[in-house]
Amino acid sequence: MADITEIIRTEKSRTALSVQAGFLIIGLLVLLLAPFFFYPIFLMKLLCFALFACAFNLLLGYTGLLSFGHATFFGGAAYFTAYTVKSWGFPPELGILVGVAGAAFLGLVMGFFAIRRQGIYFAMITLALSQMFFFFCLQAKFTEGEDGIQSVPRGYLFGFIDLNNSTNMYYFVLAVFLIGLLIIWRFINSPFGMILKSIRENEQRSISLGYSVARYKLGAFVMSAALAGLAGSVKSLVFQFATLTDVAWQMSGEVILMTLLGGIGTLIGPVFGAGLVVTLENYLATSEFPVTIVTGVVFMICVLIFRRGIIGEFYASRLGRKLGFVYRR
Amino acid sequence: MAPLLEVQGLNAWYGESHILHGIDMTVGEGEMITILGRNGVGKTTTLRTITGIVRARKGKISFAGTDMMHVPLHKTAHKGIGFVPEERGIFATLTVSENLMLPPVVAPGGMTLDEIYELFPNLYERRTSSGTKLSGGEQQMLAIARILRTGVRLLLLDEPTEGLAPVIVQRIGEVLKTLKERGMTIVLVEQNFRFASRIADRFYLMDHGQMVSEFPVGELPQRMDMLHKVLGV
Amino acid sequence: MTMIFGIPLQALFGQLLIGLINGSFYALLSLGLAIIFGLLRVINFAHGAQYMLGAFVAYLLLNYLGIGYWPSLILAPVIVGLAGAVIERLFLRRLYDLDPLYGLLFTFGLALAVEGTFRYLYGSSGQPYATPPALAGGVNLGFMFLPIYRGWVVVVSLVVCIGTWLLIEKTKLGAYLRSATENATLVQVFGVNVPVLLTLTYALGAGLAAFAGVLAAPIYQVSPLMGSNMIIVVFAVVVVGGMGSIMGAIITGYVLGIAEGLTKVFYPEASNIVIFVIMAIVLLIRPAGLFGRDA
Amino acid sequence: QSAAISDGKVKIGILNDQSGVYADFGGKSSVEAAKMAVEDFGGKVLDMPVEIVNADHQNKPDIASNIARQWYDTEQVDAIMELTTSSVALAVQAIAKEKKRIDIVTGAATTDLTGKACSPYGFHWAYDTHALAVGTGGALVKQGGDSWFFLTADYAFGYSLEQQTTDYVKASGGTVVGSVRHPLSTQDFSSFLLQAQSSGAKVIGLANAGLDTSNAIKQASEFGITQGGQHLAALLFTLAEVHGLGMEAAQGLTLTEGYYWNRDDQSREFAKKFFARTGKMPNMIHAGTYSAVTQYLKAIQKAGTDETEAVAKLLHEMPVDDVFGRGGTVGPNGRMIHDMYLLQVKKPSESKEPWDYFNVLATIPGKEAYIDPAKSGCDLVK
Amino acid sequence: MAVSALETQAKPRVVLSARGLQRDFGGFTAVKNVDLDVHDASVHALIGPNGAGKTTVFNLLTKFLQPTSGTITLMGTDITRTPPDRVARMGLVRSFQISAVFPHLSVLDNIRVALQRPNNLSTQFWRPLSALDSLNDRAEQLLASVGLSKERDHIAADLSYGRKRVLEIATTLALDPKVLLLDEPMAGMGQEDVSVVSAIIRDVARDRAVLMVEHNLSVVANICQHVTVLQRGEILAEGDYVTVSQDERVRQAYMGTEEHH
Ligand SMILES: Nc1ncnc2c1ncn2[C@@H]1O[C@H](COP(=O)(O)OP(=O)(O)OP(=O)(O)O)[C@@H](O)[C@H]1O
Ligand SMILES: Nc1ncnc2c1ncn2[C@@H]1O[C@H](COP(=O)(O)OP(=O)(O)OP(=O)(O)O)[C@@H](O)[C@H]1O
Ligand SMILES: [Mg+2]
Ligand SMILES: [Mg+2]
Repeated sequence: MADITEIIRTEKSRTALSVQAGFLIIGLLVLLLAPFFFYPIFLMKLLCFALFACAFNLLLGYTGLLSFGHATFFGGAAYFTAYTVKSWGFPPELGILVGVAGAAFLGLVMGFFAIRRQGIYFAMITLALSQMFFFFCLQAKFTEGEDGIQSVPRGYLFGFIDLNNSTNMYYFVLAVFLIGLLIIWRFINSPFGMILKSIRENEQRSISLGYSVARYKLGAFVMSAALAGLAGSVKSLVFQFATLTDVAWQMSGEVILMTLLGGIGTLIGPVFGAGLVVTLENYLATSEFPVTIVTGVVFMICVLIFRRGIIGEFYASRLGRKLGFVYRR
Repeated sequence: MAPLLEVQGLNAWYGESHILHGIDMTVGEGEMITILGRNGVGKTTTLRTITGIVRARKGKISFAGTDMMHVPLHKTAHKGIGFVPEERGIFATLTVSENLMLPPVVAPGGMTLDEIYELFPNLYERRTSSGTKLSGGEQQMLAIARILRTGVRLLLLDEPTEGLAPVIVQRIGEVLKTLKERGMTIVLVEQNFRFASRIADRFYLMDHGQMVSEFPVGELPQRMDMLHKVLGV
Repeated sequence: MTMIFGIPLQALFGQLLIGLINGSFYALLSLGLAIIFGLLRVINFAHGAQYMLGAFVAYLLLNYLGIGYWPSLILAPVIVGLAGAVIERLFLRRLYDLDPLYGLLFTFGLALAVEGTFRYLYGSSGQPYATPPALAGGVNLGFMFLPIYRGWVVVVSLVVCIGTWLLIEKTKLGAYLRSATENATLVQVFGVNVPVLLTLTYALGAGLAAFAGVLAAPIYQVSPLMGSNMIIVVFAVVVVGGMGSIMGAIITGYVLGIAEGLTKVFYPEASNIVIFVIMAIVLLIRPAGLFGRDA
Repeated sequence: QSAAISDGKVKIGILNDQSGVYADFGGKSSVEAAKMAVEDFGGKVLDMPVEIVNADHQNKPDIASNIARQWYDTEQVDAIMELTTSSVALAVQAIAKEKKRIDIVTGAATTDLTGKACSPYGFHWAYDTHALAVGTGGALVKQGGDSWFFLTADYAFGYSLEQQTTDYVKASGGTVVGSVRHPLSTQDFSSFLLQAQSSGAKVIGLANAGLDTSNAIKQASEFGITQGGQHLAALLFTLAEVHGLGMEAAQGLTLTEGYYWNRDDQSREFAKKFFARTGKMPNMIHAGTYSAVTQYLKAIQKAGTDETEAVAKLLHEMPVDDVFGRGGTVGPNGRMIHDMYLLQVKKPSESKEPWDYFNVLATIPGKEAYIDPAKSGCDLVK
Repeated sequence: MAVSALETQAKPRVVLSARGLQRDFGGFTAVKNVDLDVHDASVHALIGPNGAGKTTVFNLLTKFLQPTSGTITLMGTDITRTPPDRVARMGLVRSFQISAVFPHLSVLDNIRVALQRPNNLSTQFWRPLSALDSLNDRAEQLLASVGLSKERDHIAADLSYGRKRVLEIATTLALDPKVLLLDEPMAGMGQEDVSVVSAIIRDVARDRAVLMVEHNLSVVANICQHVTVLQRGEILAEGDYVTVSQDERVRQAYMGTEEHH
C-alpha cells in the first residue's frame, strides 16, 4: 500500500513529501481550471466516477474485500436523491444526504450478510445481493422501471447557488469530490485504518488480540457504501436522472475495472482509472470498435501484465521509487 | 564407489536475494547425513534447490549419474529423490489414506501399506478423516510415511522432529535407522542436535548459505566447541 | 381434482418436473464451476460465456459444416474444452500464485470480450437451433405434456453429473487434482505433472459448460446473452451449495431448480430472486453453504 | 440562402444501441438507413452538405446524455435521432428541449415521449406501446382471438403493454382470462407456458421484449402450444427477431409493425437497396429512421433554414409521405401518426424467398393506432 | 514483594478453569472430560503425545472452538458461550502454533496494533495516525523488555523465525493479559532463542498465569510449575515436572525411555 504514512518513516520521506505536495498542487490546479478547457458535463461525470472508484477502493485496497455489488450503493443513492428531490422537492444538499444515508443503510444490510465470508465468497454474495436490489429497482414503483426517474431538478444549493449553471455545478461536484477524497484519506490513515490493515494481514491474530473483526469490516463496508452513495447522488443531479444502468451488475464490474486500471490500494489510482474508463467509453461510443470487446480485452491485459495499475506501476517504477514512492501490496 | 548425490558450487536465489553461495556436498549410497545450522542459514533452501523447487539456481547437481539441473520438477521423483517438506504438506481435501496413497510409486522396493500402518498406528486409526484434521505430530508422521511407499532411493527430510513428542521423535529415529539398514540414502536437516547425533553417519555444518564444515560422527567430540559456537548447543 | 394451495395437484407435478429440468442445467453448470473453483481456485466468470459458446459451436457446426446435434454433443464440448485449455495455458496459469480475485477479474474480462465478439458477429436476438428429430415431439403424461427432449436433458445431465463426481472424488486422478489445488509444487515433487492436470481440469470445466450449452440450444434461443443471463444465478447456486463442494453443487442445482419452479407457480414475480433469497437465508444459518467445508 | 444553415452544414446524429441487447433492433443498420436517406435526398440541403454522425450509447443514459450534450453544444449537431430504449430517449429529449434542438425518436416505445414528457422540438416516429397494443390487441380480437392470457415481463414496460392491450381486447369485445408475470431475462418459460396453456385462452399475449419473447415463442412450440390451437401474439417483436428465431419456431405468431418490406412495390424497392448495403431486410425502426431523416431534410428545405423553431413548426405541419409513413401526419404533441400492420408469420412452406416472413392480416389506420393528441396528456396540446 | 509472593503461594488463585470439557469432531472425541485449573503467577505446561488434543484444548479455552459440553470460567466469569474476541478483551490471550505476526507492518506497528484496543484508539476513523504516537513509549518499553529494540522499524516479515516468535509474545504482552496461552512457543527455534524466550516467559509469569504447550522437555522442566499430561483427549497425569516425569504411564505414552533432564 502506498499511503503517505508509510512513506513518512522511510528515509526518502522529504523528497517524497515535497514531490507529493507538488503533484497535489498541480492536480488541484488542473481540476480548478479544467472547465475552461473541457466539457463540464464530461468532467463532472468523471469526478463522480472517480469518487465512486475511490470509495470502492477503500474496501478492496484497504481491507482486501472485493465487492461485486457496489452498483447497489451508487445507483441506490442516485434513486433516493433523484426521488426525494423530484417528488418531495428536497433541496439538493438534503437530497444528497438522503442518498448517502440510504446507501449506508444498504451497505449495512449487504455487509451484514456478506462480511461473514471472505475473498471470492464475499464477491459472490455481494453480487447476488446486488442482483436482488436490481430486481427490486426494476419492479418498484418509485424508480419508474426502465424509464428511470427523469428530469430531476438540480435546484439551488443552500437555497442560493443556482446549480443549473454548469460552472456552479462543476465546482460543487469538485468540492464534493475533494471532500470525499479527504474523508477516504483520513479514514485509511487513522487508528481505525490501522486495525483494518492488521486484519487484512492476519485475521486470526487480530481476533486473538480482541478485535471483533466483523465489526471493523462492516464499518469499512458501510463507509465505502456511503461514499459510493455520495458519488451516485451527485451523479443523479449532474445528469438529472437516475436509471437502472446504475444499479446493474455491469456497473459493479466497471468500477472494478477503474480501480484495477488505476491501481488497487493506491489513494489516487482509481481517479486515473475512472478517467481512463470514462474517456474510453465516450471515445468508443463514436468509434467502430464494439465497446464490450474493448472493455473485456482491457480487463484481461490489466490483470495479466498491468496488475499494479497506472499509479501502482508508476510508484513501483524506477522514477517512482526515485521520487520516494513505495508500492506494496 | 561413485557418490549417489553430488552437489558442486550450488547457488540459489529467491527473487533478488541470493541465499545459497556455492554449496558443495556429496552423499554416498546408503549414507545418512545431517545438515546442521541455525535458523535461516539456508538448510531448507538447499533441499528445495536439490529437488528443483527453487529453480533460480546455478552449479552442479548430479544424482545417480544424472545431471539434475535440467530435469523438470515432476521428473525429480521418478529419478529417485523423495522430499518431506518442513511444513509437511498434508492435503486437507484428501483423507489420511488418500494422502498416503497420493505420491506415485516410482520404483519397486517401497514399504507396503501394512508395514506403514504398523509403524504409525495413529494413522491407521484416523485413516478416513481429512488430512489436516490430524494433530501437528500426526501430520508429520503422515508426511514421512507417504514417501516411504514410493520406493525412492534418496530421502530429503526437513526437520522431521519439529513439534513432535519425544516418544515419537524416538520412534522416527528408529524408523530412519531401519530405512538406512534397508539401504536408503537419507539427507536430514535438523535443529534437534541430540536427535541428529544419534543417527547420522556424517554431518555438514551450514552457515550463510555455505557448508562451513563437514565431519563424520566419530569426530563429534572434537567438534563440540565449534558446534557450540555456531549453534549455541 | 385434488388441490394444494389452490393449485391442482396435477399441475403441481408438472411444475415440479419442469423445475427438475431447469435444475439439470443449474447442476451441470454449477458442477463445472465448482470443479474449476475447487481445483484451480479460479472463479470462472467466463463459465456463462463457455456455455454460450457450446450452443454457438453447435449452431455453427450445423450451419457451416452440416454437422448435426449428436456429433455436436461431443464435438462442441471438445472444441470449447480445447479453447479453455489454450486460455489456461496462456493466461490463467500466470494467475495461480496471485490472489484468486485476479482469476475472477481475468475471466470476467474474458467473458465480456467473448460475448461482445459474438454479439458483434451475430447480433443479440439469437439464432435458431432445431430439436434433433429423434427427440422431437412429446408424450402426454396425463398431468402434462412432456417434450421428449426435456426428458432427455434430465437423464443425460444426471448421468454426466454423477460420472464427473465419481471421477473427481473416487479416482486417483481426482486425488491428484484435489491435492494439486492445495500445494501444486509438492504434488509435482511427488512426480505428478501438475500443469497438465490443471489444464485438463479447466478444459473439463469449460467442456461441461459447453455440453450444457449444446443441450440448451434446442430449448433456448442460441444467443450471445444466454450465458450472462444464467451465470449469476449459477454462482448463487454454487454459493448455496458451498463453494468447492462438487456434490453440493450438483444437489443444490437440482434442488434450487425445483424451488424456482415452484415459485413460478405460487409467486412468479419472485422466481428469479428466490434463489438469492434462499442464498441469504442459507448463509445466515450456515456461512459455508449447505455442503461447504468450513473455511 | 445558405447563410440560413448554421455552421455551413446540417449534421444529424444517430444515437442508438450498437453493441447491446437492442443492437439488432436498429443498431449500425439504422445508421446506414440514415445515410441512404441523405443520399436519396441528394446529399445536400439548401446547397449545404448533410452529414450523419453516430454513436453507440451502450444503453446507458449517462453516456447518451453526455454525447447528446456534446453534440448539441460543441459539435454543431442539429438533430438527434433513433434513441433506442426509453430511459435514453426521455433523457435526451429533456436535453433537446432545454437546448431548443430537435430530436426524433424511432427506437423507443414509451408513450410518455409525446405525453407528459413531450417537447415542442421532440418527435416520436416509428411506433409506440399504444400502437402495438391496438394493433395486436384490437385487431386480433376482430380476427376471432377473443380470449386472452398474458405473459408479462415484470416491469413497467410489460405492465403498460399488458394494460393497454387489455383495454383494446375488451373494447373489441374480447376477454382476458388471466396473466402471469415473469421476471425480466427469464430463460425458461415452460412453467408460465403451462399456466397459459391450462387457462384455455385462444391467444397468449407476450407482453415482453427481445430475448424473452424469442425464448417464450421457441418453447411454446416445443410444448406443442401452437399445435394445440392456441395462438401466440407478440406485442413488441420485429422482423429482425423473427429472422433470429427462424420460421419453424415462429410460424403462426402475430405481431404489429409500422412497416413490412414485402408489402408492396414501393416498400420492396427501398428494402432491396437497404439489403444490398446491410445484408438485412429493414424492420420498422430502420425504415422509420430513414423516414425521419428524410422528413427532417424536407422541412429544412421548405423552411429555408435549419433554425430549430422554424423546422419544428414545419415538421408539425407537413404531411409525411415516404416509403415508411404514407399519408402520415404529425400531431401537436410530436407524434407521427401513420398506419400500422397486423402481421402473421407464414408457415415455412408458404415462404417464397428469404426474409419473406409475414402475411399482412390487417391494416390499422393511424387514427386508431395512436392516441389522440388531445388526450395524450401533453401540455403543448391546448 | 515477598509478602505478595507468600500470599500467592498460600492461596494460589485459580484464574482459568475448565470443568468436564469435551469436544467431538463428528464421532471422534478429541477432548474428553478435561478438568483444568490454571493458577495465577505460574507457568502451567500442557504436554502429551501428538494428537492428544492440546491444541484443541487451547482452541476451546480461547473460544476459537465451541465445546461440545463442559464449562469454562475465566476469573469467576463463565465464558463457555462468549465469542473469541470478547474473551481476548477479558484478558485471555493466545499465541498460535504457527507463528502469527502482521507480516507487512513494522515491528513497532505490530505492537501498536495490540496497544490500540486497551487504549481506546481502535475505532477512531476521524483522527490522524499520529494519534497513535502516544503509544510509542509503552511499545518501545515492551520491545526493550524482549530485546527487540534494534529491530523496531523492520518489517515483521523480514525477521528471522525466532525473532518473530519473540515479537508475537511481545504483542501478546501489550494487551497486558491476565492469562496467556502459548502454543509451542519454542517450536522450530534455535537454541539461543529458546533461552531468550524461556527467560521472557518466566519473567512474564511473575504476575500472570501462563499456560503453554511444549514438546521441549528441558524447557518444561526449567520453567513450569505445573504440568498436565494429556493423552487421547484425557488427562493422564498432573503435578509438578518431577512427579509427572516419573509416572510410568507418562514415560510410556510420551517421554519414551530415554533420559531427559
Ligand atoms: N520464499 C522465500 N522468499 C524469500 N526469501 C526466503 C524465502 N524462503 C526463505 N527465505 C530466506 O532465505 C533464507 C534461508 O532460509 P531457509 O528456509 O533455507 O533457512 P533454514 O536454514 O531452513 O532455517 P530454519 O531452521 O528456520 O528452517 C532466510 O533468510 C529466509 O528468510
Ligand atoms: N477440526 C477437527 N476435526 C476433526 N478432528 C480434529 C479437528 N481438529 C483436531 N482434530 C483431531 O483431534 C486430535 C487432537 O488434535 P490436536 O491438534 O489438539 O492435537 P495436539 O495435542 O495439539 O497435537 P500436536 O502436539 O501434534 O500439535 C487429533 O487426532 C486431530 O486429528
Ligand atoms: Mg528450514
Ligand atoms: Mg498442536
